[in-house]
Parts: sequence; structure tokens; C-alpha cells
Amino acid sequence: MGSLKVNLCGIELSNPVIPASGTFGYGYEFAELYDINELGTFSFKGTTKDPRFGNPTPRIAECPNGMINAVGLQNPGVEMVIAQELPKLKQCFHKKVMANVSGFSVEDYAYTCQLLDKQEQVGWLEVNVSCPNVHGGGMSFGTQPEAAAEVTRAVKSVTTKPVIIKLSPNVTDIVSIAKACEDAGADGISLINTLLGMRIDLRTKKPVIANKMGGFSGPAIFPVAVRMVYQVAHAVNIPVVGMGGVSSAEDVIEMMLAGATAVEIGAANLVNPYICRDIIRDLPDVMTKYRIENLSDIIGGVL
Amino acid sequence: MGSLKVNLCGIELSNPVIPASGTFGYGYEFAELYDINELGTFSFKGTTKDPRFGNPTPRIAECPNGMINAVGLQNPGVEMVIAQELPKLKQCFHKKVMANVSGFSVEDYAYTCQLLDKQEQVGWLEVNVSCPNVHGGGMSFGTQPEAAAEVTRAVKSVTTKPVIIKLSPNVTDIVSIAKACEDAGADGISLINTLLGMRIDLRTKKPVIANKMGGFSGPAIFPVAVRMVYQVAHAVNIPVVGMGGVSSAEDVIEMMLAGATAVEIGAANLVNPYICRDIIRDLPDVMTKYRIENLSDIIGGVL
Amino acid sequence: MKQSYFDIVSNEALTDSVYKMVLSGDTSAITAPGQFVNIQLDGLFLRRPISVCDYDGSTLTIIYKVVGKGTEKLSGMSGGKLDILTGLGNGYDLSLSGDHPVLIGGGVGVPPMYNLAKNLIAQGKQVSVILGFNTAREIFYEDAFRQLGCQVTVTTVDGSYGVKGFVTDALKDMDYTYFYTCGPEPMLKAVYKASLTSGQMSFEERMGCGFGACMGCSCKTLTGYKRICKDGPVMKKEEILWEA
Amino acid sequence: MKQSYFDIVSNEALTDSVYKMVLSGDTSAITAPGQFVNIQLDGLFLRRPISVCDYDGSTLTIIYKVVGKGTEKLSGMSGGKLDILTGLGNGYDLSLSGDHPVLIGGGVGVPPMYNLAKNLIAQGKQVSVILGFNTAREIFYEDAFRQLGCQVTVTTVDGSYGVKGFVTDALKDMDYTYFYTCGPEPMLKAVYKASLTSGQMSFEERMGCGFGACMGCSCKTLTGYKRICKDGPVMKKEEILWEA
Repeated sequence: MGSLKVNLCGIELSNPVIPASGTFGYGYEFAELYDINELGTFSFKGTTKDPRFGNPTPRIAECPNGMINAVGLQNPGVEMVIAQELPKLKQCFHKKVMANVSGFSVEDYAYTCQLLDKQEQVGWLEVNVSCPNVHGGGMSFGTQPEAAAEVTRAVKSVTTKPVIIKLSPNVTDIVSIAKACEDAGADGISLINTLLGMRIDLRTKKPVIANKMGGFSGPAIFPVAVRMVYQVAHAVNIPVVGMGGVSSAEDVIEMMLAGATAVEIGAANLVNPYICRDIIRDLPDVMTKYRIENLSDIIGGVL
Repeated sequence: MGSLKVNLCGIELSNPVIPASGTFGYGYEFAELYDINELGTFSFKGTTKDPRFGNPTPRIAECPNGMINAVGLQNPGVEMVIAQELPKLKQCFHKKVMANVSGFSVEDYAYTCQLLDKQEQVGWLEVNVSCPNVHGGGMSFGTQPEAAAEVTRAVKSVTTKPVIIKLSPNVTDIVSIAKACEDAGADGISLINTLLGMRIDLRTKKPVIANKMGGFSGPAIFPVAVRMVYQVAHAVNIPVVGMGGVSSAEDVIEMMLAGATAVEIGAANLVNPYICRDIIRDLPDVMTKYRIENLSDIIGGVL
Repeated sequence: MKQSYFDIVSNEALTDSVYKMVLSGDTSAITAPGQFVNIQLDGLFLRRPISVCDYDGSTLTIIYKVVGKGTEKLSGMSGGKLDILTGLGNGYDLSLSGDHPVLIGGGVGVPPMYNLAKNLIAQGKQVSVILGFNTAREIFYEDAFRQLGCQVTVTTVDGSYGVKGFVTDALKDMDYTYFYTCGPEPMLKAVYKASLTSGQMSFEERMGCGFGACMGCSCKTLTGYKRICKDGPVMKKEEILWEA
Repeated sequence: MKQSYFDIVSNEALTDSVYKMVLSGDTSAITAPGQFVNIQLDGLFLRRPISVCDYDGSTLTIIYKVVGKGTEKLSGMSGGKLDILTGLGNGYDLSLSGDHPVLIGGGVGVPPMYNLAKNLIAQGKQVSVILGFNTAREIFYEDAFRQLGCQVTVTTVDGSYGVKGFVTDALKDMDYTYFYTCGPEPMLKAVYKASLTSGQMSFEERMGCGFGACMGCSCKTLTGYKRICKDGPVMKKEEILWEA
């Protein structure tokens, strides 16, 4: 049997499957369901400088083949994450974890990353400049190349760990933003964050989501994700982590052919908490079916 | 029973249901299936100055709850449309038709619109500045406010018919583009055109679409369409025609609550050629269910 | 929590819009009354959370009201298998009931009271139940509670059956050691105000995952932020923080 | 074209990957052999176009190869209803056959030849059939054609059955007044070159609608742009333009 191994920014993953931030908590809850060390790694809940409750509820809406969420970066704040969540995680996860970071100013990002940089458990910093659910920040950093580059530079200056910038798909030219991050020193790019979406309840005539709009994810957005991963992977020389509607081993392979070195799985975790384990177990057979020897061979292999 | 009537740029429609350009040909083929005079109107196949074959095949890809197309504006050219298609249409359609126009230069747009302006059958000019499937033109006009405004001004200068600019969703700030069109004299805005998407065939390792990427449509994109219709309708003072994944009477009502004066139905026609007729027949019951007296009352009625 | 497949044994209408479905399968993950299950349905992305009405070693009974696409789809099923996550939520804490607790259910808040009542009676408690409905034809499960040996009072807003008014109109004349309730939020608020003892109430919210991963159903309490799906749906009266 | 529901009567495997499905319903829109139907399947957005193998007043027979999600789903169905668009495409023109035409089918191009042969024989024509496969275990419908009264030649690329080689290897020794063919494009090109008479060939392309609305399956011909779904799938040899 071939190998599932991939190398993400200098750290080897036993497989490319990574539960995406916001769909896997801080990991230990899923450890009750299966051995999460089977995962390549996972990206923990988006963490900010200060604790946040997030947005009012309802925060969730059903969509055809997908969902909208407007959680709004609920998290206990970086100090609590380091003091409480990471030690709990250490009990059940023995690999490097991907630390997902959000902020409302360049200083926020730097502050949070600086503290997480000191954590031996943290392997990568995934810097989210694309959260659609927070005002005056989040996504706005991800919609202008210069703003994204500025965050990248600030974070790089406070950490020696690989920095992966997570980009928003809600832009005209994702390539220009990815390149600006690469030029600013990013070690990797992850995409796509959610599409901005909205649903209206015909009974109440009100938006289903209290925050009106939210981040649209799930299989419905997969074709947009494959396209953007393809565009970015062919334009930059740093690894790309692909995500957006991935929910099967076939989807993982399609993302890797498009140019992804590793693949994050988001919304699918919320419907089937075992999906990442299942995908990892399915991969060898699907690789055989499509005559793939080693997964690392197909990265960007689309003809 | 209440009324389905809406007024689109000064022309009354018996109902807001409009088959979208590219999914209804020049109409007469659907006339073999049902009386297309039941429709509010329809938007005919995107027409250009010169005849076009379009892109190589395959042009179509299946997606979860949607499809990708890369037809590339195949059409016989405006002279032939006027000489052959419109007379054929006249035999079976007695309402004003929406003329969908595309181009590769501002002059192209003006030329084509000028000829169509003289056609008594044409009620509206829907100017497509958002085709994702043609290079050096199409979508590029729809991604910059100034370029979209320039096309708008050029078209307005050659016609007295209402001009509706059809916008691309593949942009960072759709509101700025819609406002630029409004300021340039547009009588209406229609959105969304397709999202740019891509699929890869795991067997051949090649993109499913010969043109690599294409326009992603179908129910999957509905939440993005509702969001953008809401954003634009609340920012401009001209009518908005909503489209993107609409496939039921409920979807039509959700689009109108978001701010649409009329609603175009695209991909759904390709799966069920009777869908527009069916939606028009379903609307009264759905209106009753949600206590809607007249459809025109709910335009932009989201709370 | 456990993911497994259940067979649909029966699915019958109790009223115009309320259905009772009996399923057979592995119920081992269900540990307390007041928990819920999360059901996958073809053509819908998110699972649909539904409270457990009753269960035993191999049977699960749910009662649901048709309100949207999910419950509509569910109501049309007469057989086949369902992919269900079981054992979700904290459930009610029976240890605080005292010797004669009152159980208050409003509308689709009635079902979780059933297995709770069954368990309290098994512990030798004297159980009073108040079932609140809008009108007579919406009433279900009155006899079921009587057969358990509960003292049952039914209230209808329009007075078409039982006590006219709200559940709190029946509650005010009652003597009880503790309360357990489930129902629409306005009812919970009213019970919160009218109740003379401590108690527990079960809350509803739109959920993403239903097992604590997505923070989709968070709420603020006097003891901090809680996830209704995982830290709830049952909250103690003392910790509840009503937002304006 | 007609949209209607068909009942699945039977669905049996003819080879490892080729299935025969018999459906009953309204076939009135089917007017010629070589037409296709477009089938809606749960969980898939686009319909799946499949050529008609045979039909009568109330029965439709299709033969399909499992190549993707759609055909895989179809192969798993043993009963129930299917939403089908019938009477799609132009079909073969029988009037040009002459008195002893040859029908050439390759792989899943074999099925449409069946109803064509049946009709030609009904018209008193003497029909020769060449069925091309890769290897013996992929062969299907040889006997069916014999029972119609056709003179059948089977070719296999690996020589494991019948004539070793391609359909053109069998064609070259034959005497025929006209040809009809359906199969993979390389085979069509070979037949185009090797054929000594005029004829008709049926083409395949990924389709959007299947009824001429979307221009998803256009091709260039010597007589202009054609939609394979509506102006085709059958083209006359004289109009075919092979793109490099």
C-alpha cells in the first residue's frame, strides 16, 4: 500500500486530513469518539486576544447541501486557551496542533500569535484574515492584499513557527491576496473560508440568522473551493491547504489534484462526527481505484 | 386571490417569474412544451455583435446541488437573432422579451444594444457584464465599478428601453458596482450571474470542463444570491432582478423578501423544463400559506 | 454519544401536526430523560434534533411537531432506517426532585416529561403533571401520563378543555417540592416567575452539530457561557439568565 | 419530448458493469430508434442521458454501463419510480438503409442498434450486425440480435471471442448498402474511414438539459453548429466534421 504522508511547511503529517477550525472545538471532545491521533492534525477553534461570546442566536441556518453559521469567534481568549484547553488536549492528542488565530487589529493578531508561539504543542499558526462574522476586522483584513500582508508581517515577526494565512473567498482576485501574503513571508495559504450567505424565514419574514448574514459552508461550495485552490496553488510557491465542502476521500483527492498539500474538513464534522476518521480509512481504497501510489505525488497534479 | 403582478422598470409583468438567459434559448423551443405566455417574460440567450460557437466541449459538469457550464456565449450574432430568432419567437410569445446582451468591448455592447433597441418585441435590455466563460471581456467589465459604469453609459446612450445590468458575484464589493451602474443611469440591476467554479475528473486527472473553469449555478448558490440581492436592493433605488439557484415558489418569495422585484430561474429549467410554469402555478398556494396578499407587497420586505 | 441506525417501527399522527415515531435500535447511549437525538434525513444537510419521549433497552420513542422540511419529511416515513446520534445533552437531574415534584410540559415540550415521569414514579415519587396546550384538538398523551400514575392537569388557552389559561394558572394552586419543565420560551419565563421552588427547564435553539463542537447554540447563564446542545438543554433555575 | 414517471420492472446485470433496466410507462414521445431518455436521480442535479435499447407501447428498455455516480445509483435500483424525459434526440433515419444495411455497435454503443435492427427487419431489410467488445466477458446481446434474425458478427480486441480485432476488421469483408453505428469516438472515426457507403453515426457528449436549451453539447458540422442532444445524437456521414 502507498503512503498517505504529506509534508506541511516542514512538518510531516501521517495523512492530509485536518478538521477545520470551528468544527472540532479544542479537540478533546472528539477524543471521546475516536483516537484523534489518527488525524494528520486539526485546527483548533478560532482564538482571539480577549474572550468572546460571539453573536446572538440563532447562529445556524440550513441550506441546500450546506449551512450558514454566524458564531462570531466565540472563544475563551488566548490566555485561557493556553491555561485550560491546551493542557486538556495534551492528554489525548500527541501531535502538533494547528492554532487558528483571529483578531481585530494587527496588534491583536501579533499578541495572540506571540503567546501561542511559545506553546510546544502548536505546530502551525493558521491566521484567519477572513472571518465573515465579525465587524470591523476579520474578513476586512482578507479582502485587501496590503492589509493581509501587514497581518502576515506582524505575525511572522513574533513567531518561528510556520504561518499559514487563511483567506476569504469573498473577493474579486484571491490570487493577488495570496501572493501578497507570500511576499510578506507567509509559509502557507489555507482556503477557502466560508462564502457570505443569507437565508430568510418565510414565516417570520426575518433572516434565519440573528446576525442577518453568515458564513456559508458545506458540499455546496466545493466547486468554488476547488477553483480557488487551483488558482492560488498555481500562482504561489508555498503550500496550500485546501478546504471548502470536502466530505469524502474523493473530495480530498480532487482538492490535492487542484493543488492542496493538505485538506481541511469543516461542516461535514458537524453532520458526521466520525467523518475525518472515515475519510482517512477510505483513502487507501480510493487511491487504489484511481491508481494513486503516494498521496504526495498528486499534489497539484491536475492535467 | 391576491395578485402576482409586479412592475419591472415601467413594464407590468403578470408574475415575477423569468427564465434566465442561457437556459431558455430564444423561447420557441419551450413553446412546444407549454404556453410560454404564462411567464412574466424571459431573458433570451446571451447575444453578441458577432456570431460565436463558444467554448470547446465538455462544457458541463455536475456538482452537489448544482452544475458548472462553460458554454461561452454561443449565439448566432445579433443580426441573425433579429432576422431569424425574433420572428420565430413572435409566433408563440406575445409579451415583451428581455434581450440579454454580452460584449468584448464597450463598442460591442453599444452596437448590439442599438440594433436590439429598434426591435418592438424587446422590452428590456439585460446587459451581461459578468460572463465568467469568455476571456478578455465579459466578467472583467463586471468586476470594476468604473468599467461597469462605462458600459452602462454607452448602452444608455443608444436606447430608450430600460437597461438592466447583470452583475457578477465574483467580486469583493458588489454594492459598489451596483451603485456605479445606478449612477451611470442603469434602470435596474440583475444578479447573480454564476460563481466561478471548477471540478476535476479523478479518472482522467483533467478538469471536467474543457475550459477548465466555468459558471457554477443551481440551488447550491442560492444563499449567496439571497445575500447579494439583499445587499444591493438595500443600497440602490432601482429595481433588482434576483436570481441564483431559484427552483421553487418558496425560493421566489425568499428572493422577493430580500429585495427582488422579479426573479429569474436558470439551472432549474435544464432539469425540469416545466419548472417556471410549475412555480407560477404554485405561487398562489404558497402566498396563502405565508399570508401574502399581493406579491408586489413583499418586495424587500425582510424584517 | 453514539451514532447508529434505527429501524422505524411505527409513525402515527397524534394530532393534526404532531406525530409519534417508535424506533428500534441501540439506545445504550441514552442516560437520562430530557436528552435528545439528532436525526439525519435524506436531502437535508444538518441533522434534526428531537427530544426523547421514552426509551428502553431497544426502543426509542420520539414525538415531534411538523414545523419545517425536516419534520415534514419525517412525518412521511412509514418504515426504513434512520441514521441517528443518540445520548445528546445533559438531561434532567432526578436527584433533586423531592418527594412530590411537578412536571410542566407545553406543546411539544410535553414529550420529554413522559420518560422523566416514568423514572420519578419508579423511584417512588408522587408526580403531578401539567400539560399546556392552545386548544382541545392539540392535546396528546394525557392518558399516557395517567396510566403512569401521575396526577394530570391539562390547560388550554381557549378553555376548550381542562383548566382555561396557561400552565401557570394550574401551577399556582399546587403543592410541589420541585419542578421540571419544557416548552416554548415564553412559558418557561412564566414558570420561572411563578414557581415557588427550585427546578430545571429545558431550552431550545437552532443547532449545528448537537454535540458541542460548533458553538452554534450558545447562551449566557449566571454560571458562564453554555452550549444548549451539550451543557444543556436542561438548565437549573438558579443559573438561568434571561436576556432582554 | 415528454416528462413522465416510469415504474422499474426489472434491473439485471448483463456483465460485470453493464445493466439492463426494463421500465413501464408512457413511451408515446419516442418516435425513432437512436433517441435517448434523460433520467432524474435523487441526490444528483443533472439528469442522466441514456440511449433507448428497445421500446413498445408501454415498455422502455435501457442498457447502461456503470461509469459514474448516476449509473452506479441506477444499478442499485430494483423497483420504484423514475422521473424520465422521453423522446429526446433525432434518432436514426431508416429510409436510407437500402436493402441490406450493416449496424455497428461498440460497447455501450450496442444497445441503440437493437431497436433499429428490429425496425429494419420489420421493413423486410436484411440486417447484418457487428458487435465490438474488448474481451469475451464484456459481450452482451449477441443472442438477442440473432433472435431478431440478424446476421451477427462479434469482434473482440483481445481475440478471446469471435473475430480478433476491431469492428472495422469485420466490416472490411462485408457487403452492405448503408451503415448505422454507435460507439466510442475512436471507433466512429475508424468506421467513418473504413466504410464504403454512406451512413449515420450517433455521438456522445456531456449534456446539460438534453433537449436543446443550454448549448452544453454543441459541435461543429459541415452543415453548421449542431446540438448533439437536439439536432443529434445521430449525424449523417456527409455532415460530420472531425475536429483535430
